[in-house]
Amino acid sequence: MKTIYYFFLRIITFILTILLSFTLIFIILQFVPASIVELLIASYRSKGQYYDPKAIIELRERLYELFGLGGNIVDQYFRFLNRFVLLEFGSSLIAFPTPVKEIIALRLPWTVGLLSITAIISWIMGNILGVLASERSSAISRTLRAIAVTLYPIPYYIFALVLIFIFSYLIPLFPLIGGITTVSPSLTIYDMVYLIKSSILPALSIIIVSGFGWWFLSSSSLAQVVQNEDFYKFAILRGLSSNLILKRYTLRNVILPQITALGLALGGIFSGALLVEVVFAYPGLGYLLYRAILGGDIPTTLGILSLSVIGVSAATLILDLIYPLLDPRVRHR
Amino acid sequence: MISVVKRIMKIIKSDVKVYVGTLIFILLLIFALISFLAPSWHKAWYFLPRDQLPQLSSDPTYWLGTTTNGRSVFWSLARATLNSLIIGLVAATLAAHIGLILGILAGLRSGVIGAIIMMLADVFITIPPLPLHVVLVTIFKEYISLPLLGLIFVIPSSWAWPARQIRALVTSLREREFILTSLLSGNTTRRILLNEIFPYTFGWHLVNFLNTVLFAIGSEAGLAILGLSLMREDTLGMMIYWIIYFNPLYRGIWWWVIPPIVVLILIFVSLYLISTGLQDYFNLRFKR
Amino acid sequence: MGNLLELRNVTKIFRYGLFGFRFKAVDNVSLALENKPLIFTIAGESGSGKTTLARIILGYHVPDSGEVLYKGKYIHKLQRKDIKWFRREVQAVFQDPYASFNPLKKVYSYLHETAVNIAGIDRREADAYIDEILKAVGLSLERVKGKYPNEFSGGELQRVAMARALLTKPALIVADEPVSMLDASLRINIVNMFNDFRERYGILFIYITHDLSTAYYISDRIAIMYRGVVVECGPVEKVLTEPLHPYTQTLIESLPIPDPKAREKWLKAIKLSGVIEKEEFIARGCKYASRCPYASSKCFEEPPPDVAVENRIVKCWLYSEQEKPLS
Amino acid sequence: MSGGFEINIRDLDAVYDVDIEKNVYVHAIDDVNLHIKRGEVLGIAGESGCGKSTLAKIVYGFVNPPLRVRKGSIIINAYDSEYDVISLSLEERRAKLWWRVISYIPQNAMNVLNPVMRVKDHFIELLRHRSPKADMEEVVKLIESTGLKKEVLNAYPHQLSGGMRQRIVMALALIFNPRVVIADEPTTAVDVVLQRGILQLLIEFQKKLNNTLIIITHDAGVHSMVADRVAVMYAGNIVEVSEINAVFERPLHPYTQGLINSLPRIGDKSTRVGLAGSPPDLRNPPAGCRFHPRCPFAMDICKREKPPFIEIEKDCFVACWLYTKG
Repeated sequence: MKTIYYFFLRIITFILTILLSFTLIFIILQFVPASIVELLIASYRSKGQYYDPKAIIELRERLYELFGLGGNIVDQYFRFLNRFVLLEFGSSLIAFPTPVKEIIALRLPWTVGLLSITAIISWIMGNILGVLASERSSAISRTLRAIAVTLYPIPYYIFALVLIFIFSYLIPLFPLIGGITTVSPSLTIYDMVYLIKSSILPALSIIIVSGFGWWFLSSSSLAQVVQNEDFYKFAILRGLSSNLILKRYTLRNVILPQITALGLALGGIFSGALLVEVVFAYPGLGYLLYRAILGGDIPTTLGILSLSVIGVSAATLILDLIYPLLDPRVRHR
Repeated sequence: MISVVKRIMKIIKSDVKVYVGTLIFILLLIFALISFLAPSWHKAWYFLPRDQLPQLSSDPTYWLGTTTNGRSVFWSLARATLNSLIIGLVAATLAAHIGLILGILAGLRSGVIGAIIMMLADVFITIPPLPLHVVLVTIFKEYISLPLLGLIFVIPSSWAWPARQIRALVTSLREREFILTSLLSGNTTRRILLNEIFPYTFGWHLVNFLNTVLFAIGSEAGLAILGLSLMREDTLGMMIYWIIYFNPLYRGIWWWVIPPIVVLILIFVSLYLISTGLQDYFNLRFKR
Repeated sequence: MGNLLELRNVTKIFRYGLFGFRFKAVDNVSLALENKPLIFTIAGESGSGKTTLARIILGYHVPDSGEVLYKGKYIHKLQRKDIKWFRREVQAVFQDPYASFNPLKKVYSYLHETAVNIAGIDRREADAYIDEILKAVGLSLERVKGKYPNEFSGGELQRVAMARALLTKPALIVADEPVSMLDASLRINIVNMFNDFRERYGILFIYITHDLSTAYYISDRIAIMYRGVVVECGPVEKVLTEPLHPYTQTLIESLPIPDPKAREKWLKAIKLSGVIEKEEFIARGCKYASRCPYASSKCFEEPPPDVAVENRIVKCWLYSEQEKPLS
Repeated sequence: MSGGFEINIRDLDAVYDVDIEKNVYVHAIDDVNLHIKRGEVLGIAGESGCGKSTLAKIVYGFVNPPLRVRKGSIIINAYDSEYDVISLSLEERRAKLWWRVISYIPQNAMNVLNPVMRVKDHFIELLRHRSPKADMEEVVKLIESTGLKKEVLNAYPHQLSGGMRQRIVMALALIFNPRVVIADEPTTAVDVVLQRGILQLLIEFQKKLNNTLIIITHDAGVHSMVADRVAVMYAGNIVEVSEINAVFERPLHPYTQGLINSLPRIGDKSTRVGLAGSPPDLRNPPAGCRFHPRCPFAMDICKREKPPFIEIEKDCFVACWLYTKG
């Protein structure tokens, strides 16, 4: 019975996170003075970009409604929530009249592809290396630890610049800021090769930094926590083989805090990945966000932001639901 | 006062990480302060000849060469480092102190208030920081100034980490018997907070402070990449923005790209070294 | 001469987790201690509620129901001016000396604070007065001043804790497992000190322990606690040599006494109960019913009354008027 | 299982290194000689910091930094073969000795089971060599012999009470019917009634398997209830080894006398006196007999020279200058 109670609590937190973040945005938007809408629209015109007049009219309408400048507060809040949760932001400005939902859907697989692969690989690699490295000679693990301590704090998008400098400029292996301009990738061989070639660097910059990050966390949690535990010492006393101890005692007890750590880090990983896309002009949500902000397309910006809040909270929920499967203490109260 | 300085020096020397980190950070600080000596024209565009290679001369203006928009890399980088540090300090001071107060409050009042604070903190931590920063900055673009940017980074979650950290520490301290002894020795709750609990939380407060400075500088760079930072000011983030915007590497101008990246990485490495070093130091002392 | 300390149906409820499992750590305890210097032991295993009871007597925990009176005053409803009086009259010593002192603070600061804040000694005479009390526990001011807790051995630090409690010349000292962390050979020196101070300063000690041998050695009266309930209370000579309550009997029989001749009786096999502690706490009837060899159906339904047998009180259906005493 | 079994500890000396360059160490075991016989229950008594747990770890062969054995040998001969624990490599100890010849019940046995593994997996991973069905039968028999129900095997450690976990660890230690079992403070954190149950179980298994049981505890009462012989340790030395009744009726060494006299007994309110002072700092232990600063009979020679470890009667030893003159 207890585990259902655990799931129930987790789902409540999930809903609460989304509600709270949107309510926060709603409250912030209430402080927006009416004049700002005119200011924003005027600034786009001055940029000299041509916008379809109908787009401007719809944008003004949308902004008035978004900033809660019409109607009473309560039903406005619920319409606001409805719009944010279902990504109903009407048509985008930069690609008028295609609706916001569509252009996001177009770019979503890119980001999800890049993010899921890199986050999972680096987490698994980091943990396994972390456990293995410190088991072996301490010399290797000490040098690795030194590298990890320096790399760990650096955000992906800063490290991305280093990679560009090294692999695009010094040793020109990859296209400099070329990226994939074609919006919809036709699946020809050439495109595929080009696609893979230009997504290597973005993926690399995430994997290296977060890979070392997870390595650093798992080896320190292994050293400080697991190896001081009584059950670990008793396993050695019983003369169990070292790789049996590694598999059933060390790894399974190091993984638990690492899952919670991953859950807490998801927000940061997601934001970092968006920015890496901008640096490499990788055609995911990040680059779309960059162009939306550049073009003053507030509906698309808000669309991407609400999607990222929902996405990250959903990922955190999934991790929370996986956790009891690995930790019997939570499964059987 | 001297005893406090002596104690700090003792902590710095005790751990190689803290020692190296402090050294690098002091160098960066000096570099940032030099920006006050910058000539009045350092902000103007196209004042200097464009894309000059770095050359050593008496006047530091050319030490790091000039940019495509005719500005001295040296002076703009110095000013950018200063501004980024200011943003970091504004955000960190606020977040760490809010976190400290809420953490102690939640730690001592374990009832409903404590539960609400902690639930709020847990929820805020899962919200990705970038989206909320982007919303705030896009809307208030006209009013953005250095301190306000720092303020923005306090929301949503940078107060939450310190609050969780301090609360865990205070709840564990509360059970310790020396709190009872202090009570029986006639100390008021306020004095217990000051003499018994605060010496422990001070260490973690410092660590939280450093981590938040890192978080704020990183966030500013992130926003700048999206073109949402202070366009007219120099910050490390803005330098990255212009590098992406002008793409100097295309034309082989490397000396405009490398310095900001090096300074950013040095800031992150040095502050993080100090923070981990302090964490090890306090873990050791606290356990003893 | 009214009672020095009186507990009336004191109950304290603890809760695991936010909506989790609730149980009575202290369940309807009533005690009365006359105002004369003696050593009163509260004995029980871990989880019996003896430490919670101690913290309630010190005013640190507030009971969920029932009252605690010290010299006729309700200690949990004291006005401001009485709080300082209560703090001067009632002091305490704790189990782990190293946990009783903040490792980051000099030990002397606690002595000074107690002397000045509570005992009301003038700052200038504080050192002399502290030195006098420290000598009573076998230490001295220059041995203690300016030192941190880790610069003392366990025995010495416990003596400093004792001195701190004596500074206010209290009438009641609650000693919560004061010697269980010390080695047996050093333990008895501190225990002898309790007896000495009881006579010299006329202090009533509440000695909380799980060690029945030292309890027998120094105390006058004893209360045995099990899962938050006082199961037996009376003079220590009677209670520990002719125990009435089945739990006390099992305790005394199981005690490994340092005399090989008792081995043969001690090795008589006993059945280890598979009961999980949690169930016993929330048991409706007698908390010991699930392990008691004499348990009847009544024991499981109704909590037993307090039955007076000779000059003792025992909470057990075996001794209530209708039932014939079995032992 | 042919008869002969014993453990001979010769001139054992071990230290805990504090700072290797400056040669600063805690001299934990100093010149220990002990002969452990077949089928006996040997109690190792002594107060905190006397080195009894360190000795147990070394006899078992679980020596890793900062603990370092400087000299001495520990010869175990069992099943007609002889092993010198100190000279065996870790691999050899693990393969030949651990859990087959000698097993170890650690301190705080309530929390030594793997929290993420079911109880039965702890047993199966040890057996593993025969058919799974046969393994399970043997495990169920062993668990039931400790008075536990076989459903316990499917539970996770956190679902069981402290007493149950303690008995599971005991069953684990006895799975290969070892020749000697070391129990390190088996009942310190346990309440009195459960303590009696656990100790009775240990003795019952010792009788049934006819092996040697070494019990390490500071509680003299426990020794008097279970031990055949007691070795009393003080500051890294064995100061006295004698038969159980002798230790309590006519303790030889002044330290043992002080210890026994300081123990209150129910039914006897006569005044007891503890020992003065406190145990020495083993970083620079006192010269000669390490007990001389606290010994009421300390003579001049005690301050200068270490007393020899002599056999007063059969299997009874004492290290004290009071007994060498006669």
